[in-house]
Amino acid sequence: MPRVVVDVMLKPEILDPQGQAVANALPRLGVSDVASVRIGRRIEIEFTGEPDLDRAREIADKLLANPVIEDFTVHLVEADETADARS
Amino acid sequence: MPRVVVDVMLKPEILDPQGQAVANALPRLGVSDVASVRIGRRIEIEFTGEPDLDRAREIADKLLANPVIEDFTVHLVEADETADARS
Amino acid sequence: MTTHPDPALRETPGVVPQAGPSEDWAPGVDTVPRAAGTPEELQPYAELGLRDDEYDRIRHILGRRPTQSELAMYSIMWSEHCSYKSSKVHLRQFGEKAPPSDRLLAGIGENAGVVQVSDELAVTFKVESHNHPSFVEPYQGAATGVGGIVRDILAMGARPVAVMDPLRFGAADHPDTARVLPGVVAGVGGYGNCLGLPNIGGEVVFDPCYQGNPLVNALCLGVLPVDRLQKKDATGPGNIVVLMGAKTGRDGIGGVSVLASATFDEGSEQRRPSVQVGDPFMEKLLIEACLELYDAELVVGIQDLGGAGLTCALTETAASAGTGMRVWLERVPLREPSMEPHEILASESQERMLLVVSPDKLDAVLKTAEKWGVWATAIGEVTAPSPDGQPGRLVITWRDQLVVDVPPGSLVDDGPVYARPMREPADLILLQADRAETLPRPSNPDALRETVLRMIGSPNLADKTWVTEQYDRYVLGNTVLAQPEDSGVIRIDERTGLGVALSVDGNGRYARLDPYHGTKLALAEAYRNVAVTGAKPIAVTNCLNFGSPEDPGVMWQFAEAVRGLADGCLELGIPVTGGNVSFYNQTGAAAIHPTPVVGVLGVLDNVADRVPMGFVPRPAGDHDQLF
Amino acid sequence: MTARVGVVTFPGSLDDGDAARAVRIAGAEPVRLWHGDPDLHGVDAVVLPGGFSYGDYLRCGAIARFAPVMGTIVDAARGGLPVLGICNGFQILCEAHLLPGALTRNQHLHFRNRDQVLRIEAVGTAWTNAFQPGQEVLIPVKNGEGCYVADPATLDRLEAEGRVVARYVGGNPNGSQRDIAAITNEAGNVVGIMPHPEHAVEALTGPSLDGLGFFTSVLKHLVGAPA
Ligand SMILES: Nc1ncnc2c1ncn2[C@@H]1O[C@H](COP(=O)(O)OP(=O)(O)O)[C@@H](O)[C@H]1O
Repeated sequence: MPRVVVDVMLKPEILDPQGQAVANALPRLGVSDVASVRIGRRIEIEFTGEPDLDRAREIADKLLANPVIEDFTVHLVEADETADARS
Repeated sequence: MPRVVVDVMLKPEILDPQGQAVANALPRLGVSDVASVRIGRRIEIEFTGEPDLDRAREIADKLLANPVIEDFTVHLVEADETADARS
Repeated sequence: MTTHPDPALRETPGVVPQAGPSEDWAPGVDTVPRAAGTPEELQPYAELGLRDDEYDRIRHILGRRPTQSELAMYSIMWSEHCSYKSSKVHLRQFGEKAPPSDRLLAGIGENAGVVQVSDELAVTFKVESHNHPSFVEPYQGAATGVGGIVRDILAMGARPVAVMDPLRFGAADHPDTARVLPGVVAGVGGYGNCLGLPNIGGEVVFDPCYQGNPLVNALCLGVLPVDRLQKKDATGPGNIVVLMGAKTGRDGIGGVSVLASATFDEGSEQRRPSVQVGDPFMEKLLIEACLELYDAELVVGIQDLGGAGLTCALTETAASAGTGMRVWLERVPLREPSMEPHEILASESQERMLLVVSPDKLDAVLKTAEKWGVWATAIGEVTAPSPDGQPGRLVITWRDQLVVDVPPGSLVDDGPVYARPMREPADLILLQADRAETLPRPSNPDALRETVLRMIGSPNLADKTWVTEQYDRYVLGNTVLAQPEDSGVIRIDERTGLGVALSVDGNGRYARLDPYHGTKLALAEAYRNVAVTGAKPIAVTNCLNFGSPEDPGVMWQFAEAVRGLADGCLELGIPVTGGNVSFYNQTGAAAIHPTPVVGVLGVLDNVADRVPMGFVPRPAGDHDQLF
Repeated sequence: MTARVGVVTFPGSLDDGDAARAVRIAGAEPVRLWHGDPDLHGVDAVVLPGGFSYGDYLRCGAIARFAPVMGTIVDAARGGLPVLGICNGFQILCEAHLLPGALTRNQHLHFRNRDQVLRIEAVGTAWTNAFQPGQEVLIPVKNGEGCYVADPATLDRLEAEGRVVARYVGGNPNGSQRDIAAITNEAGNVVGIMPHPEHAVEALTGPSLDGLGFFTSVLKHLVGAPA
């Protein structure tokens, strides 16, 4: 069953301390070629019937993202691209 | 500049209280056709040079995900698909 | 008979299938008739941790081989963790040597000891370990450790009002400590803060012996009106058995995964996580729902679901009442529909309670659950003891198939008990010979200065604010003393000012040198810490963290520690009211230092009279401090 | 007649009992309000208490905003009802757009609980009229997501209109922009504050009695307010 994925990221002008903390930790792992890390949320929605992008957009707009600080995008994925089936 | 995106999701059999709380709240927004919501993290990594998928995978494995409870996938995106340029 | 958190999504009431179990063998499910007909079938009891003689005993009790589900249940209930099979013979001393007390409303053997502190009020407290899970997944391990002990306290009828967290980690500068410590602290804080329980103290200790085996102990304190004390007994045949709280998933069933039926594919191992994930929000709702049920006198018996999940809750509630129980397992709300009966029985999913409810109160119970947004489902009923006076049986069906038919007491009370071999560790004499007097001492001002600086800079003496700032100490508005005081002090009655003081202490290095006196010292330290606040110490709890009981040296340490605590309590005249044993704390063959952690609780008639550590101007004008 | 101050309980509210106690100590009658009940039962003011409503999952306050009681409160607040949001309550007020900006993860990424000095900068609000301008108070702060952010234009407007109610002094505990600890709406009846005045109302349990001022302020305000 395909799912709708909503990606929510902090707006670029909002400081992301979590991403920064990860970026700062990388040199200790021997990684020095990373310029920046940003951390957001990935929300996978499964509908009872057909996946509904418009409905998902509406949910994202009302609830999943706070437009004051966040942007979101919405897209469909096939089930085998989602959490169930990862390498 | 293309970025590497790491999607980290709880393994399907692991309780996702966050997703559950959101799913339970939806009926109050008038949404009744959602079967389940799972919430994970989306991490956007920008490299100083060429984006490096293998390196990203290594970072994810060591730092971004706990393999005991989480799975991750790694893929490349063009800059205009990422947070900077959203509708 | 199920309430869904959201009325809009509530299912139509299910009809309890009243028909008896079918005699047919269902494909894929190991039923009682099938077990009776296939006595030779090989079972993976050894992989489940059962010895040959233990397995034989199960067959003897049942008069046949156990079904898969029964085997899972026995393996869990007869494990060290649930049966206390190695520690029982020693722990008896706590009861035997306990001074007589008319304050003790519930003692060892209950979910937590309950001590009366005024005509109207009683308190309950207990400390428990969650060591292994906290190494694997520090945040969730620590979080669910807090969640588990809180449910123990809740099950006694108490409102949880405070937590404490004695923690032990490997060397402060070891890279893995940088993974474990922040995760554990965030987990303790994440769960406790979200439940609204002030954290009023604990310990942070670093020692290389805990490198591969950190100790995460959690203590919870609860308060109840004396007449709200709850029992776990599933009394009253015909009463309904209700499962309340979160749905059941495959949490923490790694142990019984060898029972996976052949239909499971290669990847199935992956589907059986040994880690539990906590949902403190659900637990907060569960607390409020339970307290409302107690106040309305809607439950006959209640038990939390902890380590052994439904298996433990069903067998203990039935066994302690001598009744039987009939359970329809398919009625348990599942997170994953594909779960098999033995998985449902073994699941350690968090935030669940088992209630025994009289049929006329069932509606009111379901309504309360619905009000607080938690699931509540009637999954079975209490049945009568057999006419010959023998206790009843626990009978469980799964989609009309009989999968369990056991005497509940055989899982709870008739488990194996071992007097394991003990031997003083061979290196102890050497260790003890290395006396403090023989150590080099600073002999000039420079050396003294260097020693003082080294001590001040040592992680074990350093300021713990980085940890304690992550904990809410103010919530509930009754915290009179907390970090960095010697004891936490909580007001439990705003009207009278009645309060309690609590301290937890332990010292693995002392206990390693001399487990008997080391344990007494831990007790004495906690006792002193409570006494200096001005409180009168009245009760003791403890968490005994040790290596493998199969190692005679460890077993000796354990026996000595228990003897020390029991003797110390006898001398001080206060009873041990409960506690927890955690064995197998070791990395390979190397055990941790024996680490008994002792909690002492004291009463203050008026918390306004407490004595803090620092100088405090008193209204009367005199300043005093106790050392 | 004693003022009646409502304290809302959401699933996951934790400091609701403390807020009710503070209201009582200040001399008013606390009235417990339930998230699922849109009726405000005729209260004269409302406190949205601290805690982890709905587990603080997704974003703090994001789900609570949709509770039936919030619909009524939003309308009543626009009509002048005094509303104080403490910590999680502040987050809910921002999510409900009664206050501008948002509260994000503390910059050091940890939950932090400490006794904090604040400077009260706006004393014209319904909840701070008992203080002197510039008065410094000591109040516990405890949060994981208390970092106040807004776009520069919004911040400038808040400053220009005197709507920054309190600022952190002697160290910013969460990275809030311009050290903001509390703000108010244009009318001054709605205040959101990150630290916890309800934990500083008793000598025995708080670091000071400074928190009481917030609760006595609203009583003063109500006496002065036209009925
Ligand atoms: N893990 C912890 N959780 C809560 N409080 C803690 C923790 N560790 C230490 N504390 C508290 O910090 C204070 C100082 O601890 P510690 O340095 O061990 O002091 P002491 O050795 O004097 O008891 C005490 O109040 C103690 O209860």
